[in-house]
Amino acid sequence: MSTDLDSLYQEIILDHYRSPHHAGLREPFEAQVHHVNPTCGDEITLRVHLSTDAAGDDIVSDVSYDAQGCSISQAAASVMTDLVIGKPVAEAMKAHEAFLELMQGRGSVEPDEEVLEDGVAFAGVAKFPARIKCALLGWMAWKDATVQATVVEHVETEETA
Amino acid sequence: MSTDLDSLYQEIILDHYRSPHHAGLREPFEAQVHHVNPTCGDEITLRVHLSTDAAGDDIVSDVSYDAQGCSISQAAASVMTDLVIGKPVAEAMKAHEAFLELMQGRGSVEPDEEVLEDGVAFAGVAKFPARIKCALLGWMAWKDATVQATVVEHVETEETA
Amino acid sequence: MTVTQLPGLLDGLAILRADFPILNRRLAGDWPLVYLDSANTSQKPQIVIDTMVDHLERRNANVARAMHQLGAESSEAFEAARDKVARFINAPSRDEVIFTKNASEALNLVANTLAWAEGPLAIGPGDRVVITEMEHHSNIVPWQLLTERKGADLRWFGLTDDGHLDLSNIDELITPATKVVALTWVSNMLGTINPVAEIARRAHEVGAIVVVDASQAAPQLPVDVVASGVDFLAFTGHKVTGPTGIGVLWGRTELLDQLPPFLGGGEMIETVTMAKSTFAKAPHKFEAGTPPIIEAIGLGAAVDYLSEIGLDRIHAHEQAITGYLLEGLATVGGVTVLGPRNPVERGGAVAFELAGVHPHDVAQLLDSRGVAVRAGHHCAKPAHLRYGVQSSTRASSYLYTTPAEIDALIEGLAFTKTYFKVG
Amino acid sequence: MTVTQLPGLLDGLAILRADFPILNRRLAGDWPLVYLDSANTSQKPQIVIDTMVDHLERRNANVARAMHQLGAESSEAFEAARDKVARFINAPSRDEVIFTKNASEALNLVANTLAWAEGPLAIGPGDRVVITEMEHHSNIVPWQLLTERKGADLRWFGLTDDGHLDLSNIDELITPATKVVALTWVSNMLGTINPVAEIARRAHEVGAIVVVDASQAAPQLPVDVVASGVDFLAFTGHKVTGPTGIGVLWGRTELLDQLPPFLGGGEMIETVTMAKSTFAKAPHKFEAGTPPIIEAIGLGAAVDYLSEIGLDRIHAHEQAITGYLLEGLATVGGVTVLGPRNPVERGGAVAFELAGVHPHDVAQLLDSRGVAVRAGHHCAKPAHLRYGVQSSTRASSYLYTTPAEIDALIEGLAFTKTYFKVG
Ligand SMILES: Cc1ncc(COP(=O)(O)O)c(C=O)c1O
Ligand SMILES: Cc1ncc(COP(=O)(O)O)c(C=O)c1O
Repeated sequence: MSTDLDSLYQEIILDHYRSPHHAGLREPFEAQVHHVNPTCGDEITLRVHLSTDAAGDDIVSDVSYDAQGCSISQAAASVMTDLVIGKPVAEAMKAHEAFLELMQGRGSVEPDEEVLEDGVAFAGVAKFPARIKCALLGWMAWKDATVQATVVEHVETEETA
Repeated sequence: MSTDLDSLYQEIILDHYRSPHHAGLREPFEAQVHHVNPTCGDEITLRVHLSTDAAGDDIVSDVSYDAQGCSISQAAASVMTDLVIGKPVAEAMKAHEAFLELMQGRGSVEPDEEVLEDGVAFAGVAKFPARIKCALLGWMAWKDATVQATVVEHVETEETA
Repeated sequence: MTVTQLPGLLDGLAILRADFPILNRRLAGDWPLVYLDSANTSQKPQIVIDTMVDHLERRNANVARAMHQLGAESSEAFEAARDKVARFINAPSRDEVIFTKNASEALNLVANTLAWAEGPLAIGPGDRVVITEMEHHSNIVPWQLLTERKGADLRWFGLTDDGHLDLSNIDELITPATKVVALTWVSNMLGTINPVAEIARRAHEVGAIVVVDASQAAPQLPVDVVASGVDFLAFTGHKVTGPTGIGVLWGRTELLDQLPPFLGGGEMIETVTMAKSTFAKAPHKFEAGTPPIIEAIGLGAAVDYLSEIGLDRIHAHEQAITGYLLEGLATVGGVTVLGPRNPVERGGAVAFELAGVHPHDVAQLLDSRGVAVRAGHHCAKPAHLRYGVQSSTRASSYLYTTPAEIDALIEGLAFTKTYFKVG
Repeated sequence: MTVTQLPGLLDGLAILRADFPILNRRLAGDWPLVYLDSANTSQKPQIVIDTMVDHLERRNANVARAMHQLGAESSEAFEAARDKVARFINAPSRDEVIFTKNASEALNLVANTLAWAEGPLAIGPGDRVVITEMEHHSNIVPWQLLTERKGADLRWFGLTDDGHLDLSNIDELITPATKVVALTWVSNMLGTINPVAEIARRAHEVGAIVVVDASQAAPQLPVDVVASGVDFLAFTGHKVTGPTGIGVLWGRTELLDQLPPFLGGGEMIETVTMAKSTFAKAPHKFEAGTPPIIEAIGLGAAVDYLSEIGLDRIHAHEQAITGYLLEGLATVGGVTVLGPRNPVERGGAVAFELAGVHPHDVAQLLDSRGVAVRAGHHCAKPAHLRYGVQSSTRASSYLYTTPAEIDALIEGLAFTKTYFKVG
């Protein structure tokens, strides 16, 4: 049994769980969302701060959050921030898609370490259907907030244009 | 099979069905009710006329009705009028109870011909659960109308007293 | 006189019948069961029964909320059933498939949430709901309750003498005041197949919502919610070879999102505090409490069973049997069929009168020979009234019905006439 | 360390366990199933499964409306189930027993019909509905929707630190403005058994209606609707060893007669015309459409099964197991039990926290050893909030639970602590 358990609770996951990266709520931010896993009650409040680089592309400048939840949901949020902060939104969205694909692959998807880095540790989660929602909670919140922030930004751009 | 069928469709029943007694709606009456078998749509409109005999007891002077329905429900209404018209209400109610008991006895109740007369022909119906409601439609309407008529009468008696 | 081949009849009918254990049942007097009451409820193939038993004996657990292995297996089977149903009706999204307890609840769900809706979907005085005179009570009473409670008007399409919707006054019925048009795809009494897509098109021109009762269509026609162009579609598990206790409401996401919740409770919430709750998205928003888990799983097996045979082939079979039945009835003197005479215009439920014998008595005589039909108003009192009859006898076939069973019915009717000395 | 005898334990537990086929299930890693999630849904004895299968394979037909032999057999079995349920809760009349799809629908039925009620039962501004902070969402959300929609006030009993209802302000809560008091008999999270009869007495003094959620009581206590003095009582089939898709609402005839119908459709009518319908009497008035026939029949077999064992004995068994469980949890460092510590004050569901490990992770570790428990808010978010916890782990026993299974849980918790390096 422990093999299966160990494939779920990879050391990397437990490390992120014990000392989550980028935790806490910070300023500035363009969008804040609150997501809940209705089944178990896990919650996350998450803020996104975007900026524009020289080429005019949106960059994820900061993602800050306050999360209550299990090891998987907390670690996934932590890994997610590592993956998206500092990246162009378009590239971060690709990581999001790759992670989603990994989770929905029922254990048959081979994760790409280039794209997912520490996120590859979650490959084992895909074999535990009940935990997939845990791993996705932070990612879904991030995507929602980023979409909102992008809209805000573009409205502002239009207004000032 | 025909034996079972014949126990349901006794000749007496078919006779009453073909030429129902006391059919039609007549005056005078103290109460009129409309009863429906919601399952199949059989309907009866029934009137009761009561009078008081020398001893001060309520007598069923007339029961008139307009019924749409199957052989069993039509014949049962016809037999019922034969049984109750001219009788003291109390005695007619006894016949009602005896008929009810026969119907609910699942074929195990031996009917009393003294009380039920042609009604004994319905003994076979008790073995066909789906038809019991048919046989009871007219009887239930009569009871309802009689209770209403009795109340009306007593209110009137009180008012004139 | 027995015919064993008719064009359109399902191949291997005898083998297919072996899927249905009840068809071996012998009744009083050792008559074999001739089940011609499938429009009332269908019989169940072994695969549906076995799927439910296997779940109960090996995997039973609550869904969604249970995270253990049994819970995961149960949730997976339950949600797979939703996928199967979505495929069965070609739903654009599985999240548009809501499990209810039967078709009646599905139709009430729409009417009740409209009663509490605010904004563009709200219904009030001056607004109109249009139904038809051939509806099942389950597609009449919810709209009567809605319009009465909200002070709106209820109108309806009448029927032609030959059992079709009378569409001659469609422009008077479907006007900008019309908020909802609710109609049956196939009548359970007349058998009529209605031009649902055409009516939906007209209703959409005035911005009305189209609610279709597919209780009789789903068992016997290919149902495609996209092609039909409707907004809501309801059907019931027990008529598509599935169990009782389960029905389906399909609705377009945009509309489901605008409707308030139906019943409140577990599973339909996002978060709850004592003062205030927020709600999950469809389908969960409309599925309060523990869902009919075993029943959904049984329904999934049922729609897969039907799809494997093919709804086109089932439809052809029903039309072949119905044609044969109509021909047979024509040979019995004194029979008047209600609804279209042409099998192509109708489904496999044929209601008729037999002169001089009340439908109860017809059904009783047939039953004494093992032939099960329905007698009464079939929950369609207004349609009976329209044709001046109080009740009728209805024979309804399904994919397991054989021409020999129709012969048994026709012989039974001859026997009935002799017994009651008519004709 | 395994105990096989505890005072109160059911005699012949090993034989009784053989009634439940799923208890032979082996899970991943060949661990035997240790099912401690019975408050979520109970497992089913063979007799319940077989009764449903027998009906499906031999007697399946629609009820009430079908007059043929199968229809008569089906109607008889269905209505016999109503009799069984009436006996199970000591209902004065079988016509007071309404079949719903689950407990949630039963509770919503009361709230929704009150929303449309006229006359003395009508609820409006200034009126008050009182619930409690330990309710399941299914007994919170319907009352939130009702009071919001009708402009009435929602109030609630708070909870004491030791998991009981705080009745200290009962006179402020139950006043002449109080129209409904709705509460659970046994909490599904805290396990607390509430003084239902006493609260009903107080509520009746001000003329309020008392609605009791017996979802957790019916499986494990003798439930007597007369002795408890309540007006409405709801429970759900799948928690009393019956199938999903069926629930029960019992209500006093005088009140059922005053309420308007719930859903509209087949079976609940007296007569229907296009313009207007009239309705049948209870229970049919509240049972629109084809009822959950197979499910009611399964439920009938289930309540007979429980009654044969005896609810007193089941209650004693639950208390013995719960006592043993509480003792076991006390030996695991870092465990905090939510709700009463005394097994006599509670039912067989024990929610707890394990310091340093999230309930999901506890449940996952237990699951890896075949021990099935529930983790989350158990549809009781407000009660969790009251005790400052976001979620908890819940172990819930039933009549088939053995002391050895409790041992497996306790060992699993020790393993969990080791795995997560806590304590
Ligand atoms: C106390 C309580 N009330 C209500 C319910 C709801 O039951 P159901 O989900 O079957 O409607 C439950 C179980 O989930 C419960 O434990
Ligand atoms: C056309 C039609 N609509 C609705 C229904 C209602 O289905 P249910 O009784 O399963 O809710 C039926 C069957 O009874 C039907 O034939």
